[in-house]
Amino acid sequence: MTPAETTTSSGALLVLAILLPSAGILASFALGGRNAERIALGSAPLALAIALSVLAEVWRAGRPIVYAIAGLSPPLGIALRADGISAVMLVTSALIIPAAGLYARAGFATPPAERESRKAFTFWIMLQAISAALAIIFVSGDLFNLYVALELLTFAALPLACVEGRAETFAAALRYLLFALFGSIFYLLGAALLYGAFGTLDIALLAERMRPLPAVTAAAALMSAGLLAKTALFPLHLWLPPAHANAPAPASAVLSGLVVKGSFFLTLRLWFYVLPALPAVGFDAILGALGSGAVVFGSVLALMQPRLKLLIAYSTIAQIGYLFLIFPLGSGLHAWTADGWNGGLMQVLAHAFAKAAMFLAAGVLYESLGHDKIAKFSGAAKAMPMTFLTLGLGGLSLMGLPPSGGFAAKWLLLRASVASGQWVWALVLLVGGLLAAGYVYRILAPALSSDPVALKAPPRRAGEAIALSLALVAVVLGFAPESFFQLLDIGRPALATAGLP
Amino acid sequence: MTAFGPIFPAATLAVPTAFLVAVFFPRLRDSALALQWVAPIPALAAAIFALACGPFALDAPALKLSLWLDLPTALLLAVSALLWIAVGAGAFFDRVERPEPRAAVSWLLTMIGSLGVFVADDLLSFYLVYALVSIPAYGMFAFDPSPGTARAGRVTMAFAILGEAFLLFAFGMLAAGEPHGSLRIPDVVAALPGSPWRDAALALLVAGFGAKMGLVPLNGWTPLSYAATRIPAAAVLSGAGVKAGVIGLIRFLPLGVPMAGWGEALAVLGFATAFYGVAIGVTQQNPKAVLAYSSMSQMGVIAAALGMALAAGDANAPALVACYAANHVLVKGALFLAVGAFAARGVRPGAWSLIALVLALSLAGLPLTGGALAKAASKPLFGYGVAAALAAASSAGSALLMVHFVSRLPFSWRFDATASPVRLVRSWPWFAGAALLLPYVLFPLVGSFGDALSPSKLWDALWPILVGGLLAVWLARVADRLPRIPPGDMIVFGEAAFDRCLASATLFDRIDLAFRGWPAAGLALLAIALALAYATANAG
Amino acid sequence: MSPPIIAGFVGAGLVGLGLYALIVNPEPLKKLLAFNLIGSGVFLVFGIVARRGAVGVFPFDPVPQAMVITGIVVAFAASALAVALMLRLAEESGRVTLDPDAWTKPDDGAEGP
Amino acid sequence: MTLFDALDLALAAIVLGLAAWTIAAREVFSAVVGYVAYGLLLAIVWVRLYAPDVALTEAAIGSGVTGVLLVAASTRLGRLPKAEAPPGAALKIAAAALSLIVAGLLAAAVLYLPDPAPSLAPEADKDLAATGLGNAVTGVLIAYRSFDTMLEKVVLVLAVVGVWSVAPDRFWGGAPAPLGPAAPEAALVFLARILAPIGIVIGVQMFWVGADDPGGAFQGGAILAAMWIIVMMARLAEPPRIGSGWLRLALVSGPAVFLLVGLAGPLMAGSFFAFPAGFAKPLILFIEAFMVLSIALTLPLLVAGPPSREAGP
Repeated sequence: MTPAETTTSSGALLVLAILLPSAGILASFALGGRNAERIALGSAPLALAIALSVLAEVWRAGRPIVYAIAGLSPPLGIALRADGISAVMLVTSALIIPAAGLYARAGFATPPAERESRKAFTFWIMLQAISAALAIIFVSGDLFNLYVALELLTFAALPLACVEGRAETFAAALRYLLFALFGSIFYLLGAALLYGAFGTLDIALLAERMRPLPAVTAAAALMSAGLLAKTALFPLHLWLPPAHANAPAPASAVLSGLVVKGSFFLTLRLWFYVLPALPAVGFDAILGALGSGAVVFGSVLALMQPRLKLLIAYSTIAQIGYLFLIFPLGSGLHAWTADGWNGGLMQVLAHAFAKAAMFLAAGVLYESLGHDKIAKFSGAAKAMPMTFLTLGLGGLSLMGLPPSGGFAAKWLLLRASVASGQWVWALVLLVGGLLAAGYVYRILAPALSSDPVALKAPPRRAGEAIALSLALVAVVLGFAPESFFQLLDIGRPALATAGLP
Repeated sequence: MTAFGPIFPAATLAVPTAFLVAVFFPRLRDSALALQWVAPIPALAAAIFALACGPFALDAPALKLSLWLDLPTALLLAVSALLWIAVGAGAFFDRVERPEPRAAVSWLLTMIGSLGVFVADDLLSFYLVYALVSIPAYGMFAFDPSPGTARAGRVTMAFAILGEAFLLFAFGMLAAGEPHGSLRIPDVVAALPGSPWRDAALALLVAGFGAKMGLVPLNGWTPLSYAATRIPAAAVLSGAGVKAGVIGLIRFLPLGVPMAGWGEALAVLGFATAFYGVAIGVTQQNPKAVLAYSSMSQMGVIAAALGMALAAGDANAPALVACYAANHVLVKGALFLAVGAFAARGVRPGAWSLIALVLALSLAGLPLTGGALAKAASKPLFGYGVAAALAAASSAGSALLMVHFVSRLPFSWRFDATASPVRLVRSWPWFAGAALLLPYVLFPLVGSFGDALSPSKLWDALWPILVGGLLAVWLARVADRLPRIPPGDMIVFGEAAFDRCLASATLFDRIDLAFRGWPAAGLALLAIALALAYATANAG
Repeated sequence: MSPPIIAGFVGAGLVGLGLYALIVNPEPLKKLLAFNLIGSGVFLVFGIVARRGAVGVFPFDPVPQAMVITGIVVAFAASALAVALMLRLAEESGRVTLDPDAWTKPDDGAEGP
Repeated sequence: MTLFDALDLALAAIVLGLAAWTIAAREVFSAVVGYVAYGLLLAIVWVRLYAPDVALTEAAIGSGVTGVLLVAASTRLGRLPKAEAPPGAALKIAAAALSLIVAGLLAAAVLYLPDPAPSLAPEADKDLAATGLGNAVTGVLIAYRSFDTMLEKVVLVLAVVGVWSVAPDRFWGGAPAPLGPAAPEAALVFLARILAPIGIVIGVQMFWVGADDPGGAFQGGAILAAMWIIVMMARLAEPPRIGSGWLRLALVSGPAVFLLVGLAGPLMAGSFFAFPAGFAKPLILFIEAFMVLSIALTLPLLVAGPPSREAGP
C-alpha cells in the first residue's frame, strides 16, 4: 500500500475548510466590534457548505481525498487528508458550532451603547477558533501540525470557559490550562521521538515505516496519555466539571459536545492510523478499562450532582468513557471490528448532538428559572415543555434507548462485545445505560409534576428551538442507513490492510 | 387481499404515529386527542384480516423495518386494539374529563408500543416498540402530584429500564448468534438453539420479558403501578401492556426444539409466580392491587404453559397461549373498569356484583366463559402429570382470588385513583358482555367447541372453581388473622437495598475528590503513560 | 560521549524534574515553571533528533529545529495566558490555588434562590 | 575525554543543577531568577547542538521575554499567602518514582533511536534553491511547513485575545498597566536609551540575514519585542490601548499577509502556500517583514497582560 500523497481533485476544499475560520479570526480581530459576530455567523453557512462538499467528495471518490500543501508531498511537506470520519466530523462541527452561535446571539451581542464589548469580542473570535482548530484536527495528516491544532483548540476553549469573568471561572480555567499543557507537552514529546525514529510525522508514512522501537513505545505511551488528559478520561477528569459547568451555555455546548472529541479523534488517529502495525497487546484493554471506569464513575457522580449543569458535565465524563470501548472492540481484523468501529463513532456523533442540545436547554432553563438546582425543578416542564422535551430526547440518547443515535451506538458496541466474547464491555454498556436512566430520571421526574412554578422570564423561543433541533438530530442519527456506516469506513486502515475497499 | 397484506401491519404503526405528530400542532391538537381512539382501528382491521387471510409480512430494509402478522400475534393484536379503542374512547371523548395533552402523548406512545410489539418482526423494531410500551407509560404517573404515584412511577420505571437492559443484552447475543447477519426474529430464534450464547440469551430473555409480566422475583412493581394509575391507564396497561412480555416469550423462545432443562425451569418459575400471586393477593384490600396480583398469577400460568411447551418442543404452543392471553386482555381490562364503575356508584351490590363475579371467575376458567375455552385450549400444553395438577390448582387459586376481589369491589371508593370517566362507568356492562362473548368468536381459530364443551371438560373446569369457592369461605373466616402485606410485597426490600446502594455512592464522591486534587491526577497521568508503555513494549 | 547523548540525558533529566515539580508543587506559578522545564527538555529531544540527522555536509536536520522554534513561541504564549489567569484570579479572590474545594462548593450554595 | 567533552559535561551538570534549584527554591522569585539563568545556559547547549537559530530563539523568548513575564508575576504573586500545604511524603515518593521511571524511559528511547538516523536535511536542501533562501530552518518555517507557521501565528493572536479576555469589563479597550514603577531606576532608563536603538538595529538585521544565515523573523521579532519591553519598563513608552485599530491591524498583519499569500498560491504557483518560481525570495521576505512586526508587538502585549485602565474618550 502506498499512501496516495499526491493531491486529489477537490483536495483544495480541505485547505479552505481550515483557512475560512482562520481568516475569520484575523478579520474579526482586526475589525473588532460587532463585526466579530457578523463574521462568525456569516461565514457559518459557507463552512457548512465546504464541509458538505468534502463529505460528498469523499463519498463520491470512495477513498480519502488528499491535499499536499504548497504542492510538497510528505515527508518534507504537510498533507491534508480527509477520510470518512473526517468528513462526518467536519459536518458535525459545522452544524453544532453555528447552532451554539445562533443561540448565543442573545447573550453575547455587543450592548447597543458600546462599540465593542469584552464578552462578545472574545466569544465570537473563540467560536471561530474552535471551528478552525477542529477542522485541522479532522483533516490534517501531520502530527506536528496536529500539535499546533491541539494548542489552538486549548487556547480557544480556555477563554470560553472563563468568559463570565468570575473568580471560580478563572480558577476552573487555570486548572484546565495547566492540565491541558501537561497533556500537550506529552504529545509533543511523543512527536519528537517518532520523528527521531522515522524521520517524518506524516501519519500515512509513519504507518508504513512503523516497527517496534523503544522510541515508539515511549511515544505511543506519552502521546496517548497526553491526549487522554485533554479528553478528560477518568481519572484525568479533574478539569472538566468546573470548566464545563461554569461556562455560559453555548460555550459549554461546544466544549462538551465537540472540544473533548478533538483530542479523542487524535487518539483514534494515533492507534488506528499511526500504530496499527505495532504488535501491541493490552493497550486496548487498558483504554477500555479506563473508559469503563469513566462510565461507571461519571454516571454515579452525575446521579449525585445538585445542579443540572454539573450533572450534565459529569454525564460527559461518563459518555466519554463509552468512546474508549472502540479500542478493544474496533481494533484488529475481525468480523466484529466493523461493529465496534461504527458503534464508537456513532457514539461520538450522538453524544456531540445530545450533549450540545442538553447544555443549551440547561441554559434556557437557567435564564428562565434563575437557577439550575434540580431539586427546585418541580412543575417546570409545564412552563417550558420544549426545553424539557429537549432534555428528554437528549437523555434518551444518553441512556441508549431507541430511537436515537445513542441506541444505535450502544447496539453496535454491544454486538461487537458479544461477538468478540469480551463480555465485560457489554456489562459496562448495560450498567452505564441503567445509571444514565437514573440521572435523566432525576432531571425529568420532578419537572413533570403539576406543581406551580414561578418563571423569572419566559423561555426564549429561539433558544429552545435551537436546542430541540440539535436533540432531534441526535434522535434521527438512530435511523442512520447502512450507507452512512459505509461512509465512516472510507479510509479505515484495517480495511485497507485487509484488502477491502 | 394478500397483495395489500403488507399495508395492514404498516398502518398499525403509521396511523397512531400520525396522531402523535398531530398532537404537536396546536391547531390539530384538540381533534387529534378527541379522536385518538380511532388510531388503533387500523390495527384492529389488520388483525381481523390477518386472522381471515394472513399471515402478512412487510420488509422495508431501507427503514431497517420488518413487520409480521400471523395467527398468534393477530389474535393478541385484535383484542389489544379493541381494548385501546374502547378505553380510549371512554377516557378521551369527553372534553371536560380528558387528560392533559402531556398525558395524552404518553398514552399515544404507549399505544404505539403496545400495538407494535405484536407486529414487529426484527430485533431493532421490536426493541423500539418494546421500549415504547414500557418507558412513556411514566407519563401516566408523572403528572399526578400524590406521593404514592411518585413512588409507583419510580419503581415501575426502574423495572422497565432493568428489563430493557436485560433484553438489549439478550438481543445482542441473538444477533451475534445468527450466522448470516439477519436481524429478523424468526431467523435469530432459529439460530438460538445452536448458538454459543444460548443459555445466557435465554436467561436474559426470560428475565427481560419476565420483568414485564411480573414473574417472581421481578413482580413487585405491578401492584404499585396499577394501584396508582387511573382506571383507564390501569386497564390498558394490565390488559394490553403486559402482553408485550407474553408476545416476547412466544416469539423469542425457540418453541419446536425440545429444551427440557430450560422448559422445566420456566415452568417452575411460572407456577411459583402463579401461586405466589394468589397467596399475596388474598391479603390485599385494594381491589386494584388484588387485580394486579391476579394478573401476576395469570402471567405465571402463561409462563408455565410456555415452559412446558419449550420442554416438549411443542410448535403449536404460540396460538394456544395467545388464545389464553387474549382472554386475559379482555377480562382484565373489563375488571379494572369494574373497579371504576363500583367506585363511582358507591356500595350497591346485586346484579352488578354478579356480572363482576362471572367475569372474574372467567379467569379461573368458569365453565361456559371465555376463560374455560382458553383453559381448554391451553390444557394440552400441561399434559396429564404434575403440571396438569398444578394448573388445576392454580385455577382453584384464581377462583379464590377472584372471589376475594369481588368481595372487595364494593369498597373501591375508599382507595386512591379509582375514579373513572363517566362514559367508562356507564358503558362498563357492555365491556363485561363483550369480554364474555368475544372469546367465542376467537376460539374457533385455535380449537373446536365440541371438544371444549364436552361434559368431561366442563367438569375439569368446574371443580377447581368449587374448591376455590370453598377456600374463599374459609378465607373470609380467617381474614382478620391474615398478615397485612403491603402492595408490592418484596419491593420494600428492593427499595431498601437500593437506598443502601445510593448511600455507598458517597464512596465515589471521595474518589472524585481525590482525583480532582492535582497530585492524584498527575500521578494517574504518569501511571497511565507507564501502563501503556508496558503494554506496547511487551508486544510479540 | 557526544553532545547529542549528553543532551539526551539532560533532556530526560529536565522532563523528570519538571514532572516531579508539576505534580507535587502546589503553587500554580511553580507549576508553570515546571511546565517550562519539561518544555525545554522536550525541545532538547527535538534538538538531539535534529543533530542526529546530520548527513554529509549538513550539520543538522532543519525540520525538527524549525519545530522547536514554533514550539518555543507556543509555550511562551501558553505561559502568558497562564500568568494572566493567575494574576486576575489573585485580584478577584486574593488567592491562587488549584484546590478543588476552594471554588466548587461555595458556588453550589451561593447560586440560585 | 577531550576538553569539549568535559565542558559539555560541566554544562549539562550546571543546567540540570539550575533546573533542580528552580524547583527546589522556596521563594517563587528566586525560582524564577534561577529559571532565567537556566534559559541562558540552555542557549549554549543549543549552540553545541548546532542549532544557532534555536539558541537565539531560546535566549530571546525562552529565557528573556518569558523571564520578564515570570519575574513580574512572581513579584505580584509572591506576596500572597501560601494557599495549600504541599502533599505528604508518600505522595512525593510516588511522584519521584514515577517521574524517574518516565525520565529513564525517555532516556532509553533517545539513546536507542535507530542508526543511521533518518534525516530530511538533503531533501530540505534540494528544494531550498527554488526558494532562493540559504537558511534551511527559515526554509522549513516559511516554505515547507509554512502552514504550521501561519497557524502558529494565529495561535499567538488567540493568546492575545485570551490574555485580554480576562480583563474586567470596564477596562475593555483601555491600556494594560505600565510595566515598570512610576519612577524607574535611573540605570534602567539609561540602559533602555542605549540598548533600544542598538537592539532595533540588531533585530532588523537578524530578520534580514535570516534568509541565509542564522536568524529570521522569529528571532528578529523577539529582539525587537525585547527592546520594546525594556523601553516600557523604563517608562519611556507606555503599553498601547488595546482598542486601537492600528494596533489590531499590526498584530494580525503577519498571519493575515501570510494567509493571503497562501490563498493566492493556486493563482501564482498552482497550490495553496506555494511560491512562484523565481519570485519566491522577495515574497518570503515580504511575509517575514510583517511577521516581524506582528511578533515584535505580540510578545510585549502578552507580557503586559490584560487592560487595566479605562479606555478613556
